[in-house]
Amino acid sequence: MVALPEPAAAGAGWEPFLPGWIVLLPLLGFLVNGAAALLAPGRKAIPTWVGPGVIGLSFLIVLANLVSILGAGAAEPVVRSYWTWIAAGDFEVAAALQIDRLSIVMALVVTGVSFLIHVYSVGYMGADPGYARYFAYLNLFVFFMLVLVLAANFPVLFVGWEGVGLCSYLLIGFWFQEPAKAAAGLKAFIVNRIGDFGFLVGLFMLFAYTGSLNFQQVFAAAPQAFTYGSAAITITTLFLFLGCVGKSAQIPLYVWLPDAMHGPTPVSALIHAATMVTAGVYLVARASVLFALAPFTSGLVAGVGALTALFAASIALQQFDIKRVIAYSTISQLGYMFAGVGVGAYAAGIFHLFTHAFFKALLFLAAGAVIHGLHHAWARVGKHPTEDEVQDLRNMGGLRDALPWTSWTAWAGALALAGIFPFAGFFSKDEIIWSVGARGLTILWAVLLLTAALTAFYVARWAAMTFSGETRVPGDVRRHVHEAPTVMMVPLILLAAGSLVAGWLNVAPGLPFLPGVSRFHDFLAPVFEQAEAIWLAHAGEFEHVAPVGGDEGLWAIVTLALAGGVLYAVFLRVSARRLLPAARAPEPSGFARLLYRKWYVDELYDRFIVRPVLRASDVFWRVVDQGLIDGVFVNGSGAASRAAGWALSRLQTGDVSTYVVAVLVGVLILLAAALGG
Amino acid sequence: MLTESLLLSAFLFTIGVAGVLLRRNAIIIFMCIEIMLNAVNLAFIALSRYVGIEGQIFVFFVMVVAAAEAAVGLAIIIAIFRHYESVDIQNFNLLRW
Amino acid sequence: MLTAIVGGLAHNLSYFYHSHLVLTTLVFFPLLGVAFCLALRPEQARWVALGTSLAEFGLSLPLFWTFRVGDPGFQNVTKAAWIRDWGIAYAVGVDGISLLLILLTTFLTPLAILSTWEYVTRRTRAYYAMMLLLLTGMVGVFVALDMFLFYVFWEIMLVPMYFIIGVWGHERRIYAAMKFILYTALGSLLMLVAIVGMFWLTMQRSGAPSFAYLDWLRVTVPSGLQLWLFLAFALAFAIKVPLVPFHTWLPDAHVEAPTAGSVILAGVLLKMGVYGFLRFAIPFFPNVALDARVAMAFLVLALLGILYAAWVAAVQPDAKKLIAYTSVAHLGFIMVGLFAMTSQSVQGGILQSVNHGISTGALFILAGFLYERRHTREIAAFGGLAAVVPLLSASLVIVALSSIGLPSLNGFVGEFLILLGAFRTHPWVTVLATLGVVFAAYYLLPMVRRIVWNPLDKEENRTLRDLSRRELAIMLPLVAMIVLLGVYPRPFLDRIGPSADAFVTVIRADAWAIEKGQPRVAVSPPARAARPRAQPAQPRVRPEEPPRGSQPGERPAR
Amino acid sequence: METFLFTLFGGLALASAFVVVTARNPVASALFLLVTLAALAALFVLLDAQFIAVLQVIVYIGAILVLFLFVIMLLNLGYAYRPDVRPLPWRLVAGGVGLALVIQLAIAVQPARSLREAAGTTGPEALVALQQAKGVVGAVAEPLFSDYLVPFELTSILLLVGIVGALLLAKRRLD
Repeated sequence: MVALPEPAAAGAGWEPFLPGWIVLLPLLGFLVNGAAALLAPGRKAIPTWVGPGVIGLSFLIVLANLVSILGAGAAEPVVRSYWTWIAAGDFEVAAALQIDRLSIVMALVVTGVSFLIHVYSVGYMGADPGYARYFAYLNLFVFFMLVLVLAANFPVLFVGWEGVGLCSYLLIGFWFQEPAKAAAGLKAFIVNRIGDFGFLVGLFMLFAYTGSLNFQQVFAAAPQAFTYGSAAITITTLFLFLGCVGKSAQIPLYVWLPDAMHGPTPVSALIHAATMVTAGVYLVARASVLFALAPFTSGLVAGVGALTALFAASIALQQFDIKRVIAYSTISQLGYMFAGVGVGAYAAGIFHLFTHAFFKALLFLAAGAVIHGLHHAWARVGKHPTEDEVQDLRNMGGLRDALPWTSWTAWAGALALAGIFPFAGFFSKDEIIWSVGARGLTILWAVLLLTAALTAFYVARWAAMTFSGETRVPGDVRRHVHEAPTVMMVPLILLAAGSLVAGWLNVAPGLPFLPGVSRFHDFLAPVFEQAEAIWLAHAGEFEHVAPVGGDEGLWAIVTLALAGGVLYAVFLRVSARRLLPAARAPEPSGFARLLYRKWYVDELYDRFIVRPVLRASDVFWRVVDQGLIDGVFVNGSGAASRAAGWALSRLQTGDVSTYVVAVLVGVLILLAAALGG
Repeated sequence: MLTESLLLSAFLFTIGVAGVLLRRNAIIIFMCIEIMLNAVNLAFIALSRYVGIEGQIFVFFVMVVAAAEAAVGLAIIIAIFRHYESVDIQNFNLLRW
Repeated sequence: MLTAIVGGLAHNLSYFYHSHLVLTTLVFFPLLGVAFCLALRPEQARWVALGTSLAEFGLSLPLFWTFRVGDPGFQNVTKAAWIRDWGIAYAVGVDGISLLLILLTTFLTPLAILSTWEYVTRRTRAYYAMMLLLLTGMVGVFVALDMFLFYVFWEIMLVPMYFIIGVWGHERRIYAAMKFILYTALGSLLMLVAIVGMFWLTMQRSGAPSFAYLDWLRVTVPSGLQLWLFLAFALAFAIKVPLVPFHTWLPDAHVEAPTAGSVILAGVLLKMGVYGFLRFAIPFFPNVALDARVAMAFLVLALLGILYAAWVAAVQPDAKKLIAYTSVAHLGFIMVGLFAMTSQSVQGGILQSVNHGISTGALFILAGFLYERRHTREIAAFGGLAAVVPLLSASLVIVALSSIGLPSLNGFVGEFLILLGAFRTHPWVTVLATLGVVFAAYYLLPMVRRIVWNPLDKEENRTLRDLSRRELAIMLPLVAMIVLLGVYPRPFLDRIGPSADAFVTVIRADAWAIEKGQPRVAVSPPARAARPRAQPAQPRVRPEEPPRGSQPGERPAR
Repeated sequence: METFLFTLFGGLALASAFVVVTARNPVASALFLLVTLAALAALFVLLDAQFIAVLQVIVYIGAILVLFLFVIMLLNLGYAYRPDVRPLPWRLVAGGVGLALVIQLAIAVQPARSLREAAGTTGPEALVALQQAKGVVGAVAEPLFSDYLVPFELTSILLLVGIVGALLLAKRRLD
């Protein structure tokens, strides 16, 4: 990969370290594993070492770049373009990567978390026949995610954008033998495609107005090309946001994420928690200048975010599948991030994304370890229950003593998610709640507070039903439940440590008794400088008082108390109650059933969108194509000419006299003409 | 004399035509055709007195053609009769598409 | 001694590739193959056909490098009198627009012949002769610069395709072949009328009879007649493209044709329609083509093609018919690019024609492989092939992804350029067209899911054999081109660029000139003297504001 | 005297022609055809076409009519014949067409008088003088063998073709 001599980008002459290789390594991993999958599916050595190894190397390069950025203090982005991809008329776009603080942070999250998950997968997928193919897809996913995060222009970002959609399609439907799983993969891809439609139209508008699609040119030209709050920028950003909604599973395009749980658990951890779903937030952060120029859209982003947070949290309350609870929790937390970036607190949104990656991946992997243990136990006993039965919370309970390490790490993730003090969630989530409140949006602020309580509720219920209380696992099976192998435990522990430490990167100044630390915000400050200036000019400062009075510190304590109280109460109540295993447990009734049935959204979509579209297609085909065009015009004209031919042939009766009469009539006419004329 | 003979020829011709149309017997149709031919001959002869001898020469040729036509026609009728055992022209309906 | 020979050879070769000889040999070389096919024994016929088509491809490939990239006009041009007193000449030439289509034709034909290697058993000699005759016809159409010669090759091309569908097709082949020939013949007869009409116009205008394409470009057609002549040409090409109401021959023709027939039909014959619009219909009558109502009418038809054909494709039980409807949708995209009339959208359209030829050709070849293994085209008959035939499944997934326009594969580049360019002049049409991107996933991926994934529950599917060496030899070049065109389309775009830009600017200049009654500024042969600098700075045309216009868009000359 | 003979033979020809058409028995029609032809021969004599009249009797009546009778006898038509006149609709058609034809021809004939003026100079006398000079047969024969020699020869070929055709068609298939 030869790097073209790059026009001297501004900045302290800081040179990124092998940027091309960050992206190239996972691609090589994909090719090697892909070849191994096709040629020698049996051998596990290559994927085991190549898979995680390639990602580890990439992580080290990103780390090196991070260190060199911190060292050189470079603020300006550096663009490396490798070859001109499309050049037509006055439109020109190169296959180019951009290294700046935001992309390095995102790359760090992507490569870091995925490295741990690759290691974890070695254990989790060890017995699976499609082992090599799994790692090939996972490496391809990391390649596309890095392309998305490191892109220097919108089309290359779109390559990553659709690429990750493709990989999630392949990975959700990884066990393609079961039709449900293949269908879930397809659903994910089509819903993502609806989002991509919005993204594309947004791109076209951007090009029509700014004449280029490179980040540097677009963001430089944006303030001149668009007037603040004008219809053009609002519509452009609305379409871009439609793309984000599709990719980051916000209302109304969130339906694919819960079904994505059909994929293997590490996939859910990587794609549907830490990396892919955050792409939407990354896009809004990257195009912060555009969203800053469109107040209406930013408001909508915050609104949709808050609404999704509440909506998803409500559903999570009544879910019994161990992975689906966390899936809805992810949607909810993404809602938080969108709320943050929607009100202009871009750094806070990214910080929550950063911490969320750790504890959400942790929760998924812990769930994976539990499922892994249970599978082996059931298998040892000789029974093979369906996947839903194994993953049903009502069939678990009291696994604390059987799986000590898993339960401790799971609880660490749960506390972080709930936003309890020492853990990361407390710092990042509260910051978002506070910045929404400081922006004066009282309703959204209240909704987010309520959701914080609901989050504490469902995560406590989740952890309690799994680990504490009286066990509902049949006696003989319980004996065989063992801890996951070390190759799976190490990532768990590291992530647990991460979710403990990550929060301290950025302690909000307003918090009492704590030293104000803003290393994360300062790191990202230059990236959002331009956007925040626009926010400053038009929307004014963040106030220092919550909509209903009280400063940041006060409300931090209130939230902490609220979350901690709810958590502890639910924990006690769930561990004490005698719950029935899934087979005999009654379906929840009343409002709880509405939540259990996920507000019947899937059924509504199916009835009002999927089925009519299919029926319309059928009508189009049968009635219009076959019937109208083919039947009436094409065959119809053929039949008409044949009928005309038949009618004319009736004239020839075969009786000579009729012909004589015809001749005479002719003679008469001629005579009349001759005499008349 | 000219107009009367031409009128007579016209009447004769019409009777011949009516005969061809009305009868189904092939031989009778043939005879009617002969009548029509003679009507035409009469017209020729009537006019030849004024226009010149060519009229009569033409009649001579008409007669030759009539003879040949009668011979071949009757031969055809015999051949068909052998096939259909009748001369009713409604049986000969092959002449159609 | 050796260097002298090599030097001499190199010199001759470079002369050969810069003169018109290469085009003439390209057109008439297959006829040599036809003769040999018919002469030799049936078993040898297929080898002769393969050899000739490969030689043809080898012959045409250097044309790509010897092509003068920056020059929008015609190259390798010649003009030899043929029927002198009617002004009919044997005139050939190639430019940015036709170069890639010729290479696509010579690239696909050997693959098509290879794809029905064991399939054709009866009358093999005639079959391969037909394939080569088809090759001659197609290349002829792309190089012809004389309207009469164009029409001759246009008709030559139809006959072999009719026999290929009619004789070696499947069950309803007679119906399909008849429908195909009637549809296209109707169109081309109408075009003949238009050609004759144009011929008399040139006669009146310049006195001397002439069928030369470049002379016809300079004829200013009386305004009353312009619309009708344009519609006559447009109908013939709309049937070929096919635009929606005229498309029902395509699914039948594809389903019944043997694999090779489908590949060539989808890969090249559909591009004849697009090429026709680009080369004849629009340049001859620029005012009509730029007229807001006419352009919008064709855009609506193309849009209908994208959305309607996508919906119909989704419910097809028969794989080949489904792929046929996808081609109607893809061609809808290309037509949107054409009638949006901006340099990006036209370049995108031409590039997408090549992409479509490769990806849909590959899809048909794969459908052919499935048919050869299970002798059925019903999608329902397959399922879970990924476990049994990994190579076939992998290539089906890759080709399907390129067909629905996954970025980094070839479908995306063309589609992106078309929509990008079209947005500047017709924002609302483009938004609806971009919906086609969603429907692309809606009709193709379910087919892939039902064939490749899903449980392996049918017994016959367990014993399928994977891609043989021959089949691999077909798929590898196709997949390679799919990835190459997706990742590095630069060389192709550079060759299309100048001609497409010239096409757009000249159309606008001509339309303006005709309106003002001045002589037209047609693109004259290479030695072009008075011609405005290749491309007046294309003003960045801001599209009208979709709902509430705030920036006045610069309206192209009406 | 002449007009009387003309009306006599004219009426006779018309009546017998009518009977030919309406007679049920083909033999009767044949015989009445004979009467028609004879009456016409007489009219030819009245119109100074003596040679043609004789020819009419010999060729027409002698040959063609005999041939008819011979064919009727050969096909045994005179016996057990069924009425073969067409039903009413056909009669109306025939009547309609016949009437129209008569009217048309009658109109067509009117200007004959002007024709006669146009040809006034020659009049019937020219014909009689010609016959005086060359004799009744010569008047016809002389132009026949001079101006119209080619058609004359052609008729011989026509007759030959007629004979061969008749023979071939009527011959009983022996194969």
